[in-house]
Parts: sequence; C-alpha cells; structure tokens
Amino acid sequence: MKFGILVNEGPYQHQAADTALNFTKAALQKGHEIERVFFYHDGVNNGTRLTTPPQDDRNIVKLWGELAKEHDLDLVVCVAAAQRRGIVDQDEAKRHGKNADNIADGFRISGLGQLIEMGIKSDRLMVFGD
Amino acid sequence: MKFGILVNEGPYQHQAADTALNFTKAALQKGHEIERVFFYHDGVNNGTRLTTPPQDDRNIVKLWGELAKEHDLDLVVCVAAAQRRGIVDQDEAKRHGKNADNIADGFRISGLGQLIEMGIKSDRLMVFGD
Amino acid sequence: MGNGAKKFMYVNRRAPYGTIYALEGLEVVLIGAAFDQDVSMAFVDDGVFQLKKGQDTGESNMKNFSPTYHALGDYEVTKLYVDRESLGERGLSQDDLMELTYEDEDDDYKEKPSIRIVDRKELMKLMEEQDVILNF
Amino acid sequence: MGNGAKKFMYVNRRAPYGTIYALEGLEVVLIGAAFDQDVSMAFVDDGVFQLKKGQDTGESNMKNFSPTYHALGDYEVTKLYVDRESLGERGLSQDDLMELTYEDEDDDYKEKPSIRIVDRKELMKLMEEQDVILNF
Amino acid sequence: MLHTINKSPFEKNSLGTCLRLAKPGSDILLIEDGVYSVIKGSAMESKVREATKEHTVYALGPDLKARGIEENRLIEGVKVVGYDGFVELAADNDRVQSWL
Amino acid sequence: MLHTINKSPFEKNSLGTCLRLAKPGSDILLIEDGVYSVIKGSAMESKVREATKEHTVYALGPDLKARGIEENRLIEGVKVVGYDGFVELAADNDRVQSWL
Repeated sequence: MKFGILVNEGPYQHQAADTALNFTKAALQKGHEIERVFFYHDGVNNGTRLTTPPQDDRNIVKLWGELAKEHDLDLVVCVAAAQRRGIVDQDEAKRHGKNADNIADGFRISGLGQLIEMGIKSDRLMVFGD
Repeated sequence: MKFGILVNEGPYQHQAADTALNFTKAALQKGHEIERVFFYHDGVNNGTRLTTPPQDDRNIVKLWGELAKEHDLDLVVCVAAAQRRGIVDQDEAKRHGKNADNIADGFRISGLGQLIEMGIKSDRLMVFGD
Repeated sequence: MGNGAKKFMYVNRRAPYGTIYALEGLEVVLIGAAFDQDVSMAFVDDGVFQLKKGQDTGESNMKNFSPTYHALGDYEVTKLYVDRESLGERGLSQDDLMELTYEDEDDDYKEKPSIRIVDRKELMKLMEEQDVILNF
Repeated sequence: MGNGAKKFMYVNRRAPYGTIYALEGLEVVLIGAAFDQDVSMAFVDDGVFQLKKGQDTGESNMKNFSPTYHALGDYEVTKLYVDRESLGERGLSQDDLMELTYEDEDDDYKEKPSIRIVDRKELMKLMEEQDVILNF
Repeated sequence: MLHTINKSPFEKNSLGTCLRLAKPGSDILLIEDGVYSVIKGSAMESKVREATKEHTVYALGPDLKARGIEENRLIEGVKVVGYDGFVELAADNDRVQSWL
Repeated sequence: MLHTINKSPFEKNSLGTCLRLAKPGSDILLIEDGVYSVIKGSAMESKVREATKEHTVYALGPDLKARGIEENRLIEGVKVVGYDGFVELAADNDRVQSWL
C-alpha cells in the first residue's frame, strides 16, 4: 500500500515531525511504500541543514535525510511556504537575491501541486500537524 | 517605562510576532523604552534573512530590522533555541562546521541569560506566543 | 471531472489570522482545483470564522485574504459545507457569512450559492464519502 | 538572595513532549537560577503532567528530560506549586508526581519536598506577589 | 494585574483558567483569536458576562476588525482598545500574565 | 474510517468534535498529547467510556510511555497499539482523518 505523508510543523516545537518519522519508518518496515513526504506550513523547517540540536537529543533533519537515502524517499518542501519561512536551495537563493542557502541533503523544493499529486497517487494520506 | 518583549513563535504561522511588533511600535510611539526583544522557541525564526514573503504581504523579518534600526533596539535570538532550529550567524556557523549562515540584519545571537536580564531590568515583561 | 477523479475534502477548523492554517489551506485548495478532482470544503469549529463578512486587517497589518474565498467559484470549488452547530455555538448565523456563489455551467450559468449549512449527520455522511481528507 | 531581587514565577500550562515548551521552559529556569532572584514555578492545567512519574521516551525517540526536574533543588529552585484542581481533573494525585526535594541550608540541610499542592486561592495570591511572570 | 488571552475560547481552555485564577478586579485583555470570546449570543456569553462583573474586560480593536466582528456584536460591558490602549493597560498594571 | 487525535482533551476541543462527527463503528486512535484522554478517574472518563461503546478506541503505546501513563491506569476498553499498529489501522481503514 502507498502512503503519502504530510508534515505541517517544524521539528522540536511540536511532536508532529517525530510522529511522522516514526510512522514512516514503521510503514516501510511493514513493506509499504511511501509515495512522498510533503512538508508544508512550518513543516518546511524540517529541511534546513543549519540545525545543531544538543548531542543527547535526536537530530530530526538528519533522521529524515538518512531515511530518505536508505529508502529512496521523495522529501518535498513546499516552495511557497518555504519562501515565507526562509528555506532556500541554490536556485531559490539566486532567484530571490539571497547570498546563502540552507536546504538539507535529501530534500528538494517544489510546488503545492506535488501535495495534490501525492493525494491522488497515494492509497492513504496521513496528516501530521498541530 | 521599560518594556521587555519575549517572542515565542516564528513569523506567519502564528500571529504572535505581528502582535509583538504592533505592541512594540505602539510602546515606542508613546515614549516608552524597549529594554530588549528576545526571541525564544520557534521565535528565533523571526531572525532569518532568507525569507521572501509574497509581495502583497508584510515582511516580518524586515519590519523587525527596520524598527530596530530606527529605535536602536536590541534584538536577541536565543542561541540554544537557534541551534535546534537552524538560525546561525557567522560565528555559530564556524563553530558548528556549517557552510552558510542566515541571521538577518539587526539581530544578534546570545544566551538565555539575556532573557533573565531583560526580566530584571524591565518594568514589564510581555510574552507573545501560542 | 475525469473518471479516475478522487474526492478531496478540505476540513477547516481554525480561525483566520491567529494562525496561518486558513490562509495556506486556501492556497492548497486553489492549486488543487487545477487537478480536476472532486473537491469540497468543510468549515467546522472555529473554521466557520473564516467565512465571516467584513474582515478588515488594516490596523493589524496582516494580509486580508478573505476576498480569495470569492474566487473559489471561478476555480470550480463550489461545495462549501458549514457546520450548523459550530455556527450557532459562536453566535453566528448564515447572514454573518460572505455571500459566495458560482455559475452553474450545467444550468445555463445561473449564479448559485456555494455555501450550504449542514447538520452533523450530513457532515458525517459527506466525510465518509471522501477519498482524501486534508485538515487545516 | 540580593536585596534588589525580583520575584520570578514560571507558569507551566503545557504537557511535555507534545510540544517543546516544557523542555525549553525548564532550560530558562535553570539558567535563571544563576541570577540570584526569587524563583518559583507553577504547574497548572496540562502543566501538571510535566511532573508525572515514570516517563520513558525510549520507543518514541524523543529526549526524556524529566530527570532534569530532580536537579532543580540543587539550583535552589525549591518552590514548585501544583494546582490541585488541575491534578484532580486529570485523574492524578500527589502519588503520581515525581518526588522532588531540596536540602534546606537554613535547617541543617534537611531534605524537604519541593512540590506543594495548592488550591486556587493560594495560587491566585502567589501570582499577585510576582514581579515577572513567564508563561510556557 | 493585566491578564491577556490570545486563544479562541471555543478551541482552547485559556479563558477558563484565567477566569479561575484571576483576582477579582483584574484587567483582562482579549487579543488575537481571544477576541472571539466577546460575541453576543455565543455559547461563551454567560461566562464572559459574569466575568465583566468581577473584572474589566477589554478586547483589542484591530483584532476584532481583522475578524469582521463589528462593535455592535459585542457583549455589553466589554471595552475596545487599540494597541496604544494595550500599552497603557500593561503600563498601568503592576504585572502582566499572558495566558497562552 | 480512522480518526486520529493528537491534542490533550483538557486543552483543546478536538476529541469532542471528533466524537460528534465520527460515524458509529469508526476507529479512533489517540496519539501524542491525545493519549491524556484515556486516564481512568479523569474528568474525561465518562466521555471516553461512552465513546468505547460506539467506536474502537486505541491509544499509542510509545506516547503513553513517554508520558508515564501505565497501562493499568487506562479506562477499560481502550486498546494500546505501537507504531506498527498505527500503520495497520491506517491501512485497514478506507481513509484517515487527523483532528489536529
């Protein structure tokens, strides 16, 4: 079965990202497919490589990246939500005249259409938020 | 009278940053002093220069920066909260081996002690959050 | 609507302005309208406040996105279900809501209201008919 | 405590783990302890869940920060007020809470409990005595 | 003491806790989604009406306007202030508690 | 249909709305702070007990453990599942609604 995963809050402030990660891992372990993980609202903050959480705590951005690498997951950060919140890749940085980017490995920035497409292509859409 | 302002949520997702901005402006207009504006929890996301909000919407990061410049405000981003969420200046970037920084003009990163000090030195401490 | 169209329902339970969910939720609905699916919106709990007439953000310096609801009809988003109980609990009635309409192409482009006040049982049934439910 | 010490109260109304406010609020209290002010904490509404015994985050992969409450006594944070009504409403009693203590240096370093269950009127009075109230 | 509440009373319990713990005679200012508390004819009316007897209850005008709540819809006794009034209330009271 | 609730019922109204709109026979899974709904002897007990008659009510074990809620404190009839059980519930039901 194909799951689509929507993450609407940033890491740490709310448990949503943790729950989404744990659900995604469990689904993969049970042999299900993950159509895509889409990050919306403050969820886009899951995709910054500039975090340095305390060493005795989980590194949520890194956990997403590792999971994506291992299972070839499509981690998509919504471009409109990302612009509001300052998550940019090299292209976005150039486009908006920013002198730095902060997207993390394994994430890509794309449009809201990818969320709708995920809803169409998935058997179940799971929303994790506040 | 001296006000201390604590902002606990990022821009846009919650109204807290807007209310804090409007309160701060009104206090300055009435001749009060602002001891400091301290950004904690997701509030640290007010301090990224990488945002590009839609042109017909307010640019909260820029509004803070302009207000700070005009009134010589001390805008302090909590270092511990910022590390969790990926807000870094040049020093922090170097310290944690990051190849980019994203702090906005007019903001500085410092410790939680600055929040307590703000509480001690202010006549009133205002908390804006979710 | 295509044959393989899915039924998407956007459930709005949050007030506007205090949080961004209403505004960014609306952006999803507008983009989603291009995908030729069967789309509806439900307004429950504080979500009914999104449709309140007369919103004016001039003094609070936020973006007034309420005019966008008027554009929904042009995007063929024509089914807006409002929970009757949520309205009443909040001291509101249908007169308090924006008048949202669409032109029915199957009925000589007559202008028809998009908003339908529904009771608990109808809403329950509608939700059970969906393929995808997105909560904002 | 210095003469110009201010009275700081940290009011905790949020459950742990679902949001970060409890954890980061505690970090403020620990840093604040170095500033030689008169510090107290209040636990109201879901904040009382922060003090629940037996927290174990192993399976959810979050950081278990509940042991930190035991360190409060060493930082001379010794006044933890728990709202009785909030406890009862949630099906909890004092036995459910961690046993937090401090050594009273004014009383031959006797170990004393830090937690005091208070009723509404006491809490109201305590809040009115503060100089600074921080809500997490 | 000034109490501020920024949550809709239909969504969160902040108003209830504030009213339980605020000393009689306190100032209570409703801001952001908190302004939804003061609509006449809502399920909150009796609670807020009761509160106006013990406290002075204010609502932030700019937040009422943003949400399309006209002043004639307000429960009697509720006063409307702007951001400057918010600053005055904060300055005139000895301390401020934000019921988030 | 699977309904998930991630909010404490003492803080937010999500549980109430879910119970009002969930069709009898639905599965309801409490996660994150939602697990505080199932403590025996709380003010929520009668509401949740009532819900177990019309629905199957689950609570996420890892979230109960994180919060120190032992299984013997749970209202009778509430079932505990892990993340794999969460996945199964999502797969076995035709659709999922997250009451945020």
